[in-house]
Amino acid sequence: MSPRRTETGGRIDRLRTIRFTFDGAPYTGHAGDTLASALLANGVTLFGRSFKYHRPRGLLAAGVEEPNALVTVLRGEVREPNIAATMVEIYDGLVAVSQNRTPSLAWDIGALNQLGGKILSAGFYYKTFMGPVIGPLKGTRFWMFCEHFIRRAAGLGKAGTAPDPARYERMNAFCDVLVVGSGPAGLMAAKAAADQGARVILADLEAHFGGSANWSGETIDGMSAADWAQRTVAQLGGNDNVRLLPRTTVWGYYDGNTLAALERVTDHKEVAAKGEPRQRYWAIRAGTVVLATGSFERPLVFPGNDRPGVMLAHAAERYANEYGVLSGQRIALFTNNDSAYRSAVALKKAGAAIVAIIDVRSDVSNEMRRLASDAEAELLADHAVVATEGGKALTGLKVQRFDAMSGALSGDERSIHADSLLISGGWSPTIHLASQAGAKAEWDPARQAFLPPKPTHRWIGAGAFTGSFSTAEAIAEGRAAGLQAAGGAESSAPLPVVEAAPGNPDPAPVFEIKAKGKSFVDFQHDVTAEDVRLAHREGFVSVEHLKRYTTLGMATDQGKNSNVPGLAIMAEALGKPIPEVGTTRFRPPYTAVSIGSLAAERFGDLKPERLTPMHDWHLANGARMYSAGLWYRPMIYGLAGETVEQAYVREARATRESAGIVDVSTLGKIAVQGPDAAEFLDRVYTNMFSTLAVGKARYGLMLREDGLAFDDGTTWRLGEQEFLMTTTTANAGKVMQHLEYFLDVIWPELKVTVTSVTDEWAGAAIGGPNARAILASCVTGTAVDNAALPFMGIVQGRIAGVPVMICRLSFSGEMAFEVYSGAGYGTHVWEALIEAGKPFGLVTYGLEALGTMRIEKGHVTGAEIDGRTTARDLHLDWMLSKKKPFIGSAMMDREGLIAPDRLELVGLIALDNRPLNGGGHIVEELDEANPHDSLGHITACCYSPALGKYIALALVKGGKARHGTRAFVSDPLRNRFGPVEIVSNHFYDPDGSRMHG
Amino acid sequence: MLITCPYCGPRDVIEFTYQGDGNRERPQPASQDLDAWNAYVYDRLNPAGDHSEIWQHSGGCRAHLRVVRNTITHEILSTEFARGGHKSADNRAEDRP
Amino acid sequence: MAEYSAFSLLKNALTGNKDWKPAWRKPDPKASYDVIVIGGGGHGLSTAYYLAKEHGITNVAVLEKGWLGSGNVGRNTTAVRSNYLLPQNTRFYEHSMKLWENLSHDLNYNVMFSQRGCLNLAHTPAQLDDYARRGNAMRHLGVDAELMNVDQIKRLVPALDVSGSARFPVLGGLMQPRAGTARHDAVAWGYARGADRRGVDIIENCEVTGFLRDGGRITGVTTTRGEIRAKKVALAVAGSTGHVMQLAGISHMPIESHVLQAFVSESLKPIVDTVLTFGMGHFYISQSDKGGLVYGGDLDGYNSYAQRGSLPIVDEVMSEMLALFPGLARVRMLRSWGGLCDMTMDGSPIITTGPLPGMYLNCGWCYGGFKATPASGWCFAHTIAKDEPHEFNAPFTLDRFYRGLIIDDKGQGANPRLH
Amino acid sequence: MAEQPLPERQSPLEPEYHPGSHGNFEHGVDVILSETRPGSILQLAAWPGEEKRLIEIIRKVTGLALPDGAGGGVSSGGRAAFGFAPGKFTVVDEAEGLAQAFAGSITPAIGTLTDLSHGRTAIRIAGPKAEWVMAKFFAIDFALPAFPLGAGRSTNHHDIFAQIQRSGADQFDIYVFRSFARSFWKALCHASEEVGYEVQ
Repeated sequence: MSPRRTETGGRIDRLRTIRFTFDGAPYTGHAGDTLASALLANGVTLFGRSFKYHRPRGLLAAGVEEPNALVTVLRGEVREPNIAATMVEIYDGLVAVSQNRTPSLAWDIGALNQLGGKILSAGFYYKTFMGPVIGPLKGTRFWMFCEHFIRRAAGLGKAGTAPDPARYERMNAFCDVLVVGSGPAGLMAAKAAADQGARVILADLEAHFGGSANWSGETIDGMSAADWAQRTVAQLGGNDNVRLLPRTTVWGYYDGNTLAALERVTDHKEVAAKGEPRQRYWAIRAGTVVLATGSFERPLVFPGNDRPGVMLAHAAERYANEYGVLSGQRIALFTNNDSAYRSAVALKKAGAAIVAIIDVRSDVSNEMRRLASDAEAELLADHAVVATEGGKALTGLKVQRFDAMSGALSGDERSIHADSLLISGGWSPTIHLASQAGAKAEWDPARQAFLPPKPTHRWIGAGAFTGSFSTAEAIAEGRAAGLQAAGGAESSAPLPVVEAAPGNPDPAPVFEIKAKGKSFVDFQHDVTAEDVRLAHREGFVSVEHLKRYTTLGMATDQGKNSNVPGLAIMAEALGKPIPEVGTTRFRPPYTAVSIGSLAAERFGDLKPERLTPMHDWHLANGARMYSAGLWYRPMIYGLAGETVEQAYVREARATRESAGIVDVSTLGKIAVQGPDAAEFLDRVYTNMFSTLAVGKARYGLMLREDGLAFDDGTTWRLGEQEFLMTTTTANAGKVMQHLEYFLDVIWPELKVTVTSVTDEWAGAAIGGPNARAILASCVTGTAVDNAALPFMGIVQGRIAGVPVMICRLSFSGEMAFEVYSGAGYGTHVWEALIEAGKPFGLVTYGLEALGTMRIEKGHVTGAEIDGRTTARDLHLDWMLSKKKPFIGSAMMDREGLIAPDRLELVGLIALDNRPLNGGGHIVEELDEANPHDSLGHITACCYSPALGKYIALALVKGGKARHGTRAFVSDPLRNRFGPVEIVSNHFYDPDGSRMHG
Repeated sequence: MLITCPYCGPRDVIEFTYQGDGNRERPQPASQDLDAWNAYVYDRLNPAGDHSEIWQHSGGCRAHLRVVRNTITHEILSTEFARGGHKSADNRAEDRP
Repeated sequence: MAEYSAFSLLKNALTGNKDWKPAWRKPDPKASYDVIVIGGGGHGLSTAYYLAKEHGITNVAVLEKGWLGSGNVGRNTTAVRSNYLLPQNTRFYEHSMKLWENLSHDLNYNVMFSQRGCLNLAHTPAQLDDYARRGNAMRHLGVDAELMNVDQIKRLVPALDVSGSARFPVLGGLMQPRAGTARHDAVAWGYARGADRRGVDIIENCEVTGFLRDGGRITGVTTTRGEIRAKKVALAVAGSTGHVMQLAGISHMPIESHVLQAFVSESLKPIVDTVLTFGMGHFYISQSDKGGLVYGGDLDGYNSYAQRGSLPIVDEVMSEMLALFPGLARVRMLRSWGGLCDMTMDGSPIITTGPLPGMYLNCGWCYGGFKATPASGWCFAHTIAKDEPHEFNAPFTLDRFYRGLIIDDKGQGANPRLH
Repeated sequence: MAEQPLPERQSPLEPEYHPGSHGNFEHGVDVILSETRPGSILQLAAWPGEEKRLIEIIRKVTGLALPDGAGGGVSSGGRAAFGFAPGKFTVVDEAEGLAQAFAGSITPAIGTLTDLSHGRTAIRIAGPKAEWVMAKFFAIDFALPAFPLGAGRSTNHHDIFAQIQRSGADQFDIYVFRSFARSFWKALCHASEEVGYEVQ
């Protein structure tokens, strides 16, 4: 048995021994211990180093607000830095290490920073490190030189790079009542609401429900408060309408009463079960929230208050009553309020000697005096602690007479020998969630605390959260809140009876003892009372300026310990009351939340894969896939030893020489149906569709409202009132929303439905001189000759028994057909076409060859319709109907959109016969050293097998006027410079004789 | 934020696409009044307070809604189908799931 | 007021830091000024600073409704870059970059501008071409840009997943080496101190409640601290532009106010030594000198004045973060906040005279306002002093929408949430 | 050339469809996953004011009487129908050819019919933990009072749009776009590992 462990008491399981290591040293604890309680039981006093001065630090708290004892938990190579030891439940094999120290926690070279003393005051870095104005270190160089070292010295734990093998999950939950916090108030609220039949979720960030009942030592309904809590939880657990979420931190209060919570599902386990997530992220939509989040005890600010061995009073009480661990053998307490007396009695009962209670107040009540004598403690009223002694562990303290009104110290210092100093500076309600929900906290001068604001969302407060610090009040408010939240009537039934130590909830307004030495306000960030006063001197007096200038409250505890003392010191310096300094509004998260949990199921699976019906065939037949948005499309079907260029040149050449086939299933397809479908298309497209005959297709162009080009594609008239619109792959969703918007908002009188049928149809485009012959050999039920299937005609037939729709249209510039079949038959039809093409040497081709052939034809795609180009820029003005208005027609002729210096589509031929690059720029005069005066840029490029040249499409100022002139490609990023000829974008078969056949 | 779709009920904001200021008026298609077109395409009412907006329930029934929402508190005062009728209850007091 | 230096730090340390003076005065407003700048954020303060420094106009008041720097200058992810596609933007932001490079000396205030580079990751060949187009455009305007291959990227950011097995593998990236980060609050404080030292009155807790007019001309403002007259009234109120313009009787603007969230992790030892952006989403990240990862993503996507974000965007940003850094799943997000973005219809800003006589307008910063701070103030000061724009801000007019002279770097059209 | 018979439709889930028990099933299987492969999936839309007539036609053709109200639905005997948007309904039949059965009755005066039999993939999740697993994906309330038997919902999981019908007290049919179906299926299996699942 370790020296600090009590013989009995607490909820740890003394029969189960857990083995773990801290900084490589083996330790044991018991089931139910946290890393903090287990190490404390082993006599460990040094837990961490502070951020700036690397001062040795011990445990301050027992819960989530712990600022000092931060550790990194290791699971193999995977690191979890900056975890408070107070929140780590130990398990067999736990490996934890300390942080921010070199070489060890006991001997840390960073502690040399303390020698910097007053130079390293708040905000010192804004005043120096600027370096010389001239010379080699001018500009930002000197700062960056210094910064290099500053960065390495700063930072707490080290993150890992090994991918986390754990899984994270998200859960969506709905309930009538969400109760946050499971102390007496929360338990009563949950019980009352559940009894009304409401759907209740009860969440608590601790492993065990009960809150203060677990350690208060009070009696409720004749049993220990801890037993009462357990019994109540058991009753709740038996209800179908209650979901209990222990180890669950409700960290965010968002609009619409949506709350975010993090459940630590397996962090306390040695191994997770199969499929079990490490953490579960709950998005809870709650009818009403009961906030029963309790309160935090505040530290007092005095010289040496950061020495290991100085601890919050309730934390020591908790370690003793909940974990059976004493914070010391000889304990002194320093307080400005009554609650520390209860702690003293509890610790005495647990076996410690209470050497003194130092109280800043003169008017200590008789009840408290009685408690002090119960604890056999010397009571030093009108006194304050002015120094602590010891190295990395406390050995004693010094007290002096103190006047709480003036703050003046007087008389001689007196030394007290103690190994534990417990402090209590009053209590601050945990109002974070209420503040996140939008309203400003209100200062209560009696409680010396910010109390929750009036609700702006549907929440009800209960217990210490509201400033009602006694358990009896918590129980009454909890039940009332639960009933109200569930819509029940107030109850007159008797409440559970509480037996508790007496105490006045109002502390003396004393936050700081001004004496010689560093007094810490923000422990982790080493912000001292002097730093706060320096901020005041320099004018950083508003609470936000104070925070930002000194970094007060910016540490991992987010000011839970330091906010109010910091504000109080600033208020004193300003000579203003605290509320006039203000309070910062709390924002999510309440406590830090793992990024993995927020990514949840998207961790390792950011986006779904969108696959065409023939996807598996492509993979099985050597396709290299290209990710296009969410889709995967074949890029090339490479043969062994082929480069990408060799593959696409072979595919494109074979298509132009005989035939090729490509999967076009990804094209957006929208069914446009209804009596007004043709009228609608006339409004949407720049050209006419009402004149299109049934059984024919037409190429269409859409503009945005602002008159710029939006999307293009062919639309097929399948019936008088039925069209099949195709869009580019990339814009399918945007076009769909565009159409829906106009139908729903602008023209609701039109009887048209639009439905995404992209996934209904598998599409294969087959083109080339032999394409028709191949089709003729496998299509039944229709002829495919020029008479039956003219250019832009549509026929229905069958291939290999499957009904197909065939439209004769061409993107490649060859005689070509798009063959559509039901997606479930896509591979079947595709394979039949491949089989039919074998005698003709049909090749499959991918996006690269598709792109090559479209560049040769001068067709535009998303690289040219890039949201900044007009129809004129792309030489598509022939498609702008003058007979009707259409979307964009009114705006398309504005001054800037018809200016002569706009970028226009042209073709380029590399005169040096070397490859061009997408994104290369075009200049009139080459200046490799100082490129300038860009005329435009290359949008797409390839080697053209048809021309035997490297060609490109480009957007160039002057456009057509430059046809036949020489310019240069200027691509400094890839060091590619050389002469090009500017030509028409229609490189190949400009008359279209090949596709018209 | 939850928006109560008159068809689908209260849904998370993630299911909706914002389509902006609902006070804009599109000129007649054949109008050549560039000022009116400019106002429609580019100008927005952008109040700090209650705002009438168009949202599409794109991750649900895909209907467009006219939503009156406070841009300071994000409180939603009313939702209705943009094409008229089907007005949902004012959910200021009662938009619980 | 004393110069800041290592020497002054030492000297003051010896006297217990008792002699430091306020970084800027807290004057009461005078009855009138030559120029009133509404908005005590980065842009308003830098405008006042450059009015005084470059144009000798020192009878200037900056009116701030809350505490100085409470807007976006204190709520951003601190990136500074000039890697734009369109020449109008590139020229302007490059001017800003040059001011940044000497800003600490200019202000005698360390704004900690650290040129650690900004790398845009590309995930498809088409995207790499897009970035090449942009990088080449920058190079043709004399701005630094280079393409990086996967090996170079791996060396620069070892924690990044460049394995190729990712859903969107990293194929390369566009690097601007001179880009970087700065300490955001210090920029506000440095400009405030600099302007104050030149005689500018910085008046906090002074909210403008209306405009004074003489005929059609703006002649001053009414505020929560009384009437203040001025020959020229300049607005630099970013996300509150719609609201303040409404006070001047202009209800419609080509602007929507949106929320952009940002996040900070707990402090970590250095792991990301550059500014990095994800090409298949909206994610960007850097690491502060204190060790916090500073990151963000897309707009929430609807009008808001609430500085309050929604949950789906939080999830989205974190998902994208882990797609790049699968090792950071156990790192924890410590703080989040929302900033108001004055999104324009083409994603580019407005710095102009007017639209009312006596008024000058600086707005439309979308989410690019922080890096623009020096040039925005510099150009706005020029525009106010000379009553005409400088060449750098000449394209950023209010009537460019009407005229079709839009500057749409993202090509998204009149849809603010997509810029 | 002799007319060939129609081949069997290919499932988009094929390479990822592994019948048998998976995940944490040692303690029992808490959900059963399957692809139901209906022959017909139709979308029927009525013009405003024509909804009642369309509902009547659905009853005549399929025998399914749709209850009133948004998202109302019914499923029985291999057929199912539910509303998923104002005036819009999904109608499903295990047999092919339902579109032809409707063809004459949906006149232009009433509305439109769109055949999505190939375009949507139907996945069924059943079992005591069905609600639990569904809650991992969709931000809608799956509790029986909030989502009654037969009812339909339109919602999404990030990029994946889904229509969901409750076809049993602890059973849901999910209709997703075919191109996304495999990704969704993989995610569904992954999410079901925790409770133990069986693919049928």
